[in-house]
Amino acid sequence: MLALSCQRDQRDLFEPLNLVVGPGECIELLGPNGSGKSTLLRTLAGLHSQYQGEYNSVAAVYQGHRLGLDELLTPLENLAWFAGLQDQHLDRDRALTVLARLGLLAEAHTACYRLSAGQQRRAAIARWLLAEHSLWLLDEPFNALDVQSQVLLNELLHEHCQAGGAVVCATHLQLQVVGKVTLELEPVVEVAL
Amino acid sequence: MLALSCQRDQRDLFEPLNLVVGPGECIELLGPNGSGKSTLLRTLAGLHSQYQGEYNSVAAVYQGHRLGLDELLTPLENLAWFAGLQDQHLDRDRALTVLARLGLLAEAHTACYRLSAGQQRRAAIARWLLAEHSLWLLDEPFNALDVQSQVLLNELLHEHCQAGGAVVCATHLQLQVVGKVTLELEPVVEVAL
Amino acid sequence: MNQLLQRELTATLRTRGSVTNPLGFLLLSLLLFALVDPGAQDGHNSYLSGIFWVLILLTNLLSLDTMFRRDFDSGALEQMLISAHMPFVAVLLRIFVHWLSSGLLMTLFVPLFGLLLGLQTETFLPIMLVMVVGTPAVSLLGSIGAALTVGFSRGGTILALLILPLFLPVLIFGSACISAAISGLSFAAPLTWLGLFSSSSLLLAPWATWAALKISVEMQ
Amino acid sequence: MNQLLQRELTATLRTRGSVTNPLGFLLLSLLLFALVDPGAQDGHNSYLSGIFWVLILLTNLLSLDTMFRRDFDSGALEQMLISAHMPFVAVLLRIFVHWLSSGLLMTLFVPLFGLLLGLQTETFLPIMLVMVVGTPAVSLLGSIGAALTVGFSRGGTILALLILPLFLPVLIFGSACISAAISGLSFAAPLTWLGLFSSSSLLLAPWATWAALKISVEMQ
Amino acid sequence: MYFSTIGELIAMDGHGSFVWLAYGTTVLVLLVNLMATRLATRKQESALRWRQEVAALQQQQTNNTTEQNDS
Amino acid sequence: MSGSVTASLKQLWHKLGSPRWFYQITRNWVRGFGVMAAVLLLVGCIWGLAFAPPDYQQGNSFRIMYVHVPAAMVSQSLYLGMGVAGFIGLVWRMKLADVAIAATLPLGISLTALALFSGSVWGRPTWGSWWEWDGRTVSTLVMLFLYLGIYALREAIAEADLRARAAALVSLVGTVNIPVIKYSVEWWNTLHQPASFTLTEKPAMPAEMWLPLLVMVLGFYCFAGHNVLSRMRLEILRREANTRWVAELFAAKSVPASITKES
Ligand code: HEM
Ligand SMILES: Nc1ncnc2c1ncn2[C@@H]1O[C@H](COP(=O)(O)OP(=O)(O)OP(=O)(O)O)[C@@H](O)[C@H]1O
Ligand SMILES: Nc1ncnc2c1ncn2[C@@H]1O[C@H](COP(=O)(O)OP(=O)(O)OP(=O)(O)O)[C@@H](O)[C@H]1O
Ligand SMILES: [Mg+2]
Ligand SMILES: [Mg+2]
Repeated sequence: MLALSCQRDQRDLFEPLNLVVGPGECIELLGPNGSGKSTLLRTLAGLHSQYQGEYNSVAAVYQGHRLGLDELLTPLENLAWFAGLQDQHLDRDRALTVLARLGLLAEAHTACYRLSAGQQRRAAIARWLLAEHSLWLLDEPFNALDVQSQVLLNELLHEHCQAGGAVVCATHLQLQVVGKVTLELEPVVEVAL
Repeated sequence: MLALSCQRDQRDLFEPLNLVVGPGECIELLGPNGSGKSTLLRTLAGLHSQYQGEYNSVAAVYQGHRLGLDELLTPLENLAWFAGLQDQHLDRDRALTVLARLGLLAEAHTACYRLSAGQQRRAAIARWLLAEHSLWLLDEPFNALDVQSQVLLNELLHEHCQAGGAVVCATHLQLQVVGKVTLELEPVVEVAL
Repeated sequence: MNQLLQRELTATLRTRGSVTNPLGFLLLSLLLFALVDPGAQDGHNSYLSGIFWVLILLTNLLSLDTMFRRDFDSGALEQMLISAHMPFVAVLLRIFVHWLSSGLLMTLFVPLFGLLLGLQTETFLPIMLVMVVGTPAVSLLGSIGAALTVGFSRGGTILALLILPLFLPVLIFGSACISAAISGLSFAAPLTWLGLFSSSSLLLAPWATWAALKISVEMQ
Repeated sequence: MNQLLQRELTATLRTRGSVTNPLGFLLLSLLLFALVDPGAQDGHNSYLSGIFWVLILLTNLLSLDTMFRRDFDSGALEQMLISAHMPFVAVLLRIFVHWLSSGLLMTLFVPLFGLLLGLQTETFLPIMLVMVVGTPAVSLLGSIGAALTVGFSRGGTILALLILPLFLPVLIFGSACISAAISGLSFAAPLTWLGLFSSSSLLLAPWATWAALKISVEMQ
Repeated sequence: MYFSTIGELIAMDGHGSFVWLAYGTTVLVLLVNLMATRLATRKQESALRWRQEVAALQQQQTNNTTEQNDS
Repeated sequence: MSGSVTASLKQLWHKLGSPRWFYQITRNWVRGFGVMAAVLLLVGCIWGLAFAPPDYQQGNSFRIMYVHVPAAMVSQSLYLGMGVAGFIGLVWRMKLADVAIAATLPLGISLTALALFSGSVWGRPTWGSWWEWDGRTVSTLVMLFLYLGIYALREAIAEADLRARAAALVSLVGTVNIPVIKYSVEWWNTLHQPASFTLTEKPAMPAEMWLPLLVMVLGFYCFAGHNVLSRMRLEILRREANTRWVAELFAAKSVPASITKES
């Protein structure tokens, strides 16, 4: 990623970044509201094309503010769909193991719109774990999670990095991940002409 | 509120509660995901009618997971609408003061869909401050707020209680409000027959 | 109340499609109908004017779907239900603005469509009168259906269709009026009925809509 | 691919309205048209059968709006754009399922509607043939419009109208076929054109839809 | 010329109003397009030129001040 | 050999993508088209209005043809051109393609409207009504909507890149409508005249009638070339206002004397 800076309405959001995300790295993306964290993540995921500079896009897990679950389907069905999108077959047993670890076993067959906010978030987390991408782009993944799940999520991030994966995570909490790198977005100071 | 317990699909969510919320009280509603916090708040706001027991409903501010802002309108226009709903006139100067305190002055005239997640949340907070209801029912109001705004929100809650208001706030963080009362929802243990 | 009206108007104008879509749809579907009728060139225009009123109703019906959708999705509907000081007024304003941007707008465009359809110029005014009297009923009754269906995006039903039958009186009296106007007869009687129907729905529909909205919001 | 198809089917079936609504709409609007044409009993049937094909197109068009809406709102569309292994297939499946629940379904109900309209029984099969060949083009081309408009809920435009013009060929060849079928003539030529049109849109439309989805997702 | 008098040319056997209306509109449409483009181009060009002049002026002023500072 | 050809083609392609190169190369084209349009239109109008013989059926109202047909033909060609630009824009992401679309829209809209208007004015004396529902009239109307739709679309999207992509896509997809307009007369066999010029057959009209038409058609094409190119150049100046080459092009020759004196 070279001197990347994202734009909204032809306006630079933050000072150009130089960033290399290597295996095992966990980058904590901080910055006040509106500093462009979400926009940066969307750009890295290939969902935003107004930017300057360069970056290498790789297949990645992206989790935005919106969860990406079809609310009419159950968590299990949603997972099957995501697997299908990537032309993979969902290993049902593995999916159930993952859901169990996230405490969603009882809800595996409940349509997502009937789940509470935190339960839906956890269903989305299951997707990352099953996707087998090494890069995770996460936008405030701790929202709506209860204390126990927050601990679990920190563990999961840690494990993912241990296993050679990489994480870029926008958050307002402090990640409890050993070896994390903190990156603060600096808003562009507009110079009046 | 007498022996109140909410239901979803004819299933009790938590052990019956007895609760009196007096002026100046700030109640922190804890409980794991899916324990029924949101459902309880919706019930108190009059948006959910599957419950057992009794409660006195009063006019209150309710802030659910969804913000209730029309995304096509600017924060200021949204505030004017809420005032109009309650047949009040929006005092523009006061509204701007409130927005300024929340750090949204620059965005007061930007349509809400162009605001970041945290900025939208803050626009919603402005609504509580202008509504002049003494009871606030808040569902995870800290989501998406940056660190600075979290501090500000704690202050605002404290001030509201000082001024004789009452707050019931579901959250997974710890409220930093002096004199708060913590209430843990206890899930009903289902007895297999 | 002024603020409420202003919000409705602003939001409607900002979704530009909400104003142009109905008109465009009406025009284009008229085009389609005009195209598929290749032979009969003499009866052509009377055929089209018969279709006209139905298409107006259908177009109106289609624009109903968006009436509460955005507010439902954003949670603004919850806020409205909780805090509206005068539910009746709040709902009525929404319906009124819908009518402005559908029924009234189409009425204003009658002369243009009339020219396209080759109707006689003298019939424009009667048709516009009928539309001004009849279309409020469509917006009013339709709002009930819109309110009931807005929560049904998941597990939806055919509730929108339940509303269509309610339009039958509007349809019948309206087309009676219009065909009388075209043949130059008096249409006072059906117009009175139409007016009665519209005004009674004005009194009743907002309440029903309010109740329907409550059901929808609880459903999620 | 199997999993994708299954998901589309499950979701479609769970929004029950998506299957019943088009049928109900078609039926009711046919009724409306039949009602407003009280006089001419002889020309009646040819009038209705002319309207039939237009209404089928309109109904199809209306159901298009929901094609990507829920996925857009939930963020599932973003996920699809990021991770789809075979974009063409992913989009095509969605279109296919839309066709199943609109075009094909209506085709199956042709005998019923035909009886209601009083068409001769011998024409049912030709009409069904025409619909099977023609309606895929509607779903295919329509998906482009649906994809472009899904991001426009705010600041909307008249994009749905942009798509209607594209249906002109379908409309023309289709109604040519149907009217030939009703008068007992051969309709091989327009049917071939219709087939050509459908199959070329089969090759091209999914790509355009994919591009349109990308634009829509970036727009927010 | 096909017509013998100007009067006939204008009347065109009674179809004059239609013909002249069509031609008039055509001329109008073409002219409007022409002029709209012309005017907008002029405006843009003078705006660009003005920008350059302002820039040059600013440049000169800073030069002046630095000269003054130097001396 | 072929390698060098493709190489130079590639170079040309690359150049084509450069607004600067385009701006410079088209300077003279604009003038050329302008002069030709002026001459052809003037000659054609006078010839068509005053010298061509009247139609044996329609009388003098047929003279409307000399504006109606060119307007209709050019408006279709412009649409086709937008479709091609859309294709180029989508596939090669060429910025100039969007410039072309933006520049074509206003003229395309006005000429389509002109074709419709002159058609209705012609219809009044010949068909006896201002408007008839026939294949060609309706498909022309639909083309007007397509044009307007793309225009509205461009107005509605704020972000330049997305606006370009959306407009390109719709332009491309919309070209489906062109054959419909073209062949509508044959498919429907209705009131409207079938094509008078085809590549394969000799026109049915006498030469005194179709020669002025040819002149007018060419004149309209030249006008379109002039107008679209000037609008493209204008659009380039707008978009590239902050670049160095534009700055140099409009460099202040000298700071106005009055101001220099004051400072
Ligand atoms: C609103 C009404 C009308 C519209 C929208 C319309 C549209 C068109 C269009 C699009 C063309 C272009 C054909 C091409 O590019 O090959 C055309 C050509 C032509 N139109 Fe019309 N027209 C209308 C009315 C009329 C009327 C009333 C007449 C005369 C009776 C007429 C006579 C012609 C003729 C002679 C041509 C040349 C055909 C050719 O050379 O291709 N049009 N018209
Ligand atoms: N759709 C949009 N159109 C225009 N501007 C936008 C849009 N979305 C966001 N912005 C602006 O871009 C800036 C960055 O927004 P972004 O969502 O990336 O912030 P963020 O760092 O994720 O903030 P938060 O912590 O609140 O989620 C904000 O100033 C916002 O106003
Ligand atoms: N629409 C619904 N229909 C049926 N059951 C529901 C519905 N919404 C929620 N539930 C169930 O009700 C229970 C309580 O949900 P609620 O949203 O109140 O939990 P919560 O305490 O707010 O959780 P969170 O911390 O995740 O927001 C959950 O078990 C959930 O599965
Ligand atoms: Mg964000
Ligand atoms: Mg909750």
